[in-house]
Amino acid sequence: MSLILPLLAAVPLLGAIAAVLAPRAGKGIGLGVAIVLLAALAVLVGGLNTPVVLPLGGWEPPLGIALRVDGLAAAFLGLAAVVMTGVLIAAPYRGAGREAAAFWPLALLLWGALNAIFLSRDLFNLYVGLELLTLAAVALAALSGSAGALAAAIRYMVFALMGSLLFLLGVALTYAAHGALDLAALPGRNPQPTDALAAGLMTAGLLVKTALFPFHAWLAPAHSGAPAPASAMLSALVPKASFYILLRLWFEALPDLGRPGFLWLMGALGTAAILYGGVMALRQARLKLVIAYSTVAQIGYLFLVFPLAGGGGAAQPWAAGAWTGVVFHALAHGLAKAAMFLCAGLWLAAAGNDRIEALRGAARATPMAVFAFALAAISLMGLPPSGGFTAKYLMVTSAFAAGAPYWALGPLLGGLLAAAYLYRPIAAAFAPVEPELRPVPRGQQAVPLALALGAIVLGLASAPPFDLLQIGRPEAAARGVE
Amino acid sequence: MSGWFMFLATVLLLSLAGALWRVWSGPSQADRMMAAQLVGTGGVGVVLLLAAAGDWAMIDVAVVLALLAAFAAVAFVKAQTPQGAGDPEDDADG
Amino acid sequence: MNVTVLGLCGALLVGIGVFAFLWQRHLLRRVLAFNVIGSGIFLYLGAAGARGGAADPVPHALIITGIVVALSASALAVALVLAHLHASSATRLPEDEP
Amino acid sequence: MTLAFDLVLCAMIVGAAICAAVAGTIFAAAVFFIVYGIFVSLAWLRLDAFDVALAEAAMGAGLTGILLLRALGRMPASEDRPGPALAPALAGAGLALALGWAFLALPESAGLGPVVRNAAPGAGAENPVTAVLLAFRAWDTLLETIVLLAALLGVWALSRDEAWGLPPGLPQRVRPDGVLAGFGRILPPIGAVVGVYLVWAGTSRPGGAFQGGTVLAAVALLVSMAGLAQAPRVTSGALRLVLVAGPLVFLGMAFIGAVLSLWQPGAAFLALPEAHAKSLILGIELMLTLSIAVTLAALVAGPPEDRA
Repeated sequence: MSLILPLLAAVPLLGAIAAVLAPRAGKGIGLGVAIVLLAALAVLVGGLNTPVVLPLGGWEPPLGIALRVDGLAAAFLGLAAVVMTGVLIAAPYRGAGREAAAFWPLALLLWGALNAIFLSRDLFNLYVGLELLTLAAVALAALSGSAGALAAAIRYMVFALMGSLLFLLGVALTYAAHGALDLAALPGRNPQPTDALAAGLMTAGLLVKTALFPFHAWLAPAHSGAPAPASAMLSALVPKASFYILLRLWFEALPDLGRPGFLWLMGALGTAAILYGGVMALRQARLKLVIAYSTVAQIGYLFLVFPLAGGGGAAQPWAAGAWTGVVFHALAHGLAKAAMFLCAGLWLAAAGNDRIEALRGAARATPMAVFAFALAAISLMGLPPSGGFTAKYLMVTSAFAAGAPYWALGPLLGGLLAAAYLYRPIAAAFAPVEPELRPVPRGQQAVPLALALGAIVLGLASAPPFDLLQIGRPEAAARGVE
Repeated sequence: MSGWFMFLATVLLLSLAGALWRVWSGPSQADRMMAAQLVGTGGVGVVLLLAAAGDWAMIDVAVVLALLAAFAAVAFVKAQTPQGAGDPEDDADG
Repeated sequence: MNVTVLGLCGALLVGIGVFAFLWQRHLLRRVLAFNVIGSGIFLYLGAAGARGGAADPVPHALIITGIVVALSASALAVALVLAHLHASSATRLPEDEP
Repeated sequence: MTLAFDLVLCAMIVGAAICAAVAGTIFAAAVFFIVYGIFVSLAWLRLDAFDVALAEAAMGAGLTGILLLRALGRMPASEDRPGPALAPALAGAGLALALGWAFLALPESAGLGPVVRNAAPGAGAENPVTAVLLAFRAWDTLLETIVLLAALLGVWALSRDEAWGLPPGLPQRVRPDGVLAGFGRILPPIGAVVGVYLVWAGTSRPGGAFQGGTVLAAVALLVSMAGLAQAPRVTSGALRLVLVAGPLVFLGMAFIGAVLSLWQPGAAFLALPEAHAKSLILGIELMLTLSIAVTLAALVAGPPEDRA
């Protein structure tokens, strides 16, 4: 294990350095990194019974920084590895031109930043990881160089910088009050009057970075303006990183600060995001914007974890279910959304534009991609037997068990909205007309299909990931925040 | 002795308010930049007085401030030429 | 007492920077405001770490890291602003154009 | 007396910040920002944070100022009307008040100072800040050098396709016998000596790879602005090797520790063997300095451009 954690943290960074030195070999380097990381993760998950902690350089916190893997971290590391592998296989960049020379190292740096965040237990280190993630993501969003993409990337950066500063301010206040940055040291801290302000600042910063409604304005233009492989990473993985930090913060570091009003507000904003994102997705004419607004909605589900797994002092049997359900949702959404953006990329290349009408007859020209899109849609709608269904089932049952059925409203209406906005591209694809699309090689259609199948398998075989998530599950996820 | 140095440092710092006024009122860009250079030079003086009052290790900061003020002046001069890539002497001739 | 003055000064700088960041529309001025907020946070953290008499070196190291990160972000932001200017002849975001 | 100095200093800092926020032209705002950086580095001296003062003087006031001035030279003098002021003013004032209250409400110092000072000699650096940066929190520092690299890759990605493969920035035109060229010959040697000195001194005195690297980056920029040397192309293998050399050596050393830890107790990822810690830290710092200097210079120079 002492070698696995450093491998997970450092191999993507080494790969990025190699890709800077040899831009032409970018794809080969990326796939090499993917093989090493998938193997390392397989060994890790196979042997993971209790959380593993590695103090870096042998310096224990509070002096040093510790990496730690538990079930939650392993699940997100696995999501990043699967999605990134798919994206790197699908990405079409060749040669040593501007885009290829930028894409491969930036994609690997993005992966390295994600892994660093999923492994880190130190608040300031998480800040540095978030900044690395942001810079790589903004650069990828601007990759096409078109005026629209540049404006979207700047807007993204303006929001992301504000989010980083708020987070950093909260981290500074936490260190000033407790002399500690390690997440594990915070539950046992000596409570201070400044704790609520520090937690509020960190949370506000992370909400902006996660694009929770009403901080979502940057997301759709940035995700839809990026090249498809970049959109897949930006939509499936990047907002998950800041949400992951929120989970760690509220369920492990500071569960005692959760007040009913705060938990309720998070749930209300989440529900609003589900409805707003769904309605906006319904009104878009371009497929990539539909998928991007769908992300705004799907992010909303994640925040139902606060009212469902929080609140009330006594032990709540449903809290653990809600927490697990939300993590399942994050995983299923990541896989399904990456598949959808990769499909959109194929169709954009085949049709020359990404208007929904351009998809008419796509089921004949690109049957595998349409099948992948439909499978991903099943998971986003929350239909059985997908990972999205398992997630929504857990959330909705916890909402009823908790005696707060109104929290089930978002997932139920959100599923209907998803069905409505995803029906349009699928109906167009199955329209009985001669397709105007150029044919796409089957090999390229296989990658989104594999990712979408992953989202389905997550529901069919939910027991192993379920068991994995229970390893080192934070106590507050079972007992409730506060 | 150190109290005396601190007093001088305070007076020197206060006198830089005049330079701030020049940065504010301009009117030309060169006026503003020259006033910033004055603050840089005054800052070096303040660092030296602080170092005399406290720890001489501070003088490294004075060296860096003096050096980067000169670099900033070059960047300013270059920025006066079209696209910031020319030489103002050439542009003045032509 | 001296340290408290500098800490409160840091708090004030954060406020001034946030004001400018939200108020200004020109993108370079927002980059500048971002840097003012950053240095305000650092001053706040540094002053908090100096309250015990002997300065705490951990905030100093964090701040140096933070300054480097802020400079990296500023450089990318400035390059984006210039590229945006070439592409759209605008120095603001589309929604902020008068 | 010291209190009077601090009060005056804070007044100057806040005044410069307000002017930078509200000045009528962007150019004035940028100059106020440079002035502000100079005052802030004085504040760091008052907090006995010499390393931070150096970093602020070199990066905050220096390189960020140069970055803004260069960008302004590329922009049309556009009118600059801000948005409505009420909500931003309330947000800023509210945050400042909350933070001010929090500062006064903080408990007595809760820092790690004594712990760091006890452990620093064993980590191979007498300067405790260097010990934190390169031993205790080396993972932060490693990621931070990668952040610099990510920013540069992002900047380069913004070049136009026609200009890809050219040297960073615009080609510089300078009169060979002019003042600028002469300036460019005098200043770099001085700057180079100062930069190297800051790295060399960094293990025991204030200074280090980041401060020294920034000064060297400014030297490289001056050499380029004065037209004395042409920067290498962004596709150049040698340039790219220099860019990644620091992080690569750092990561390589870290990995050797991880591999050794399989059979050697005490070895670990990112751990330096105690017997050689001091020389290894100096070696890593020198490589980092080189990479930081070149990366920062390229960052400020901007994406490769043909003459537009």
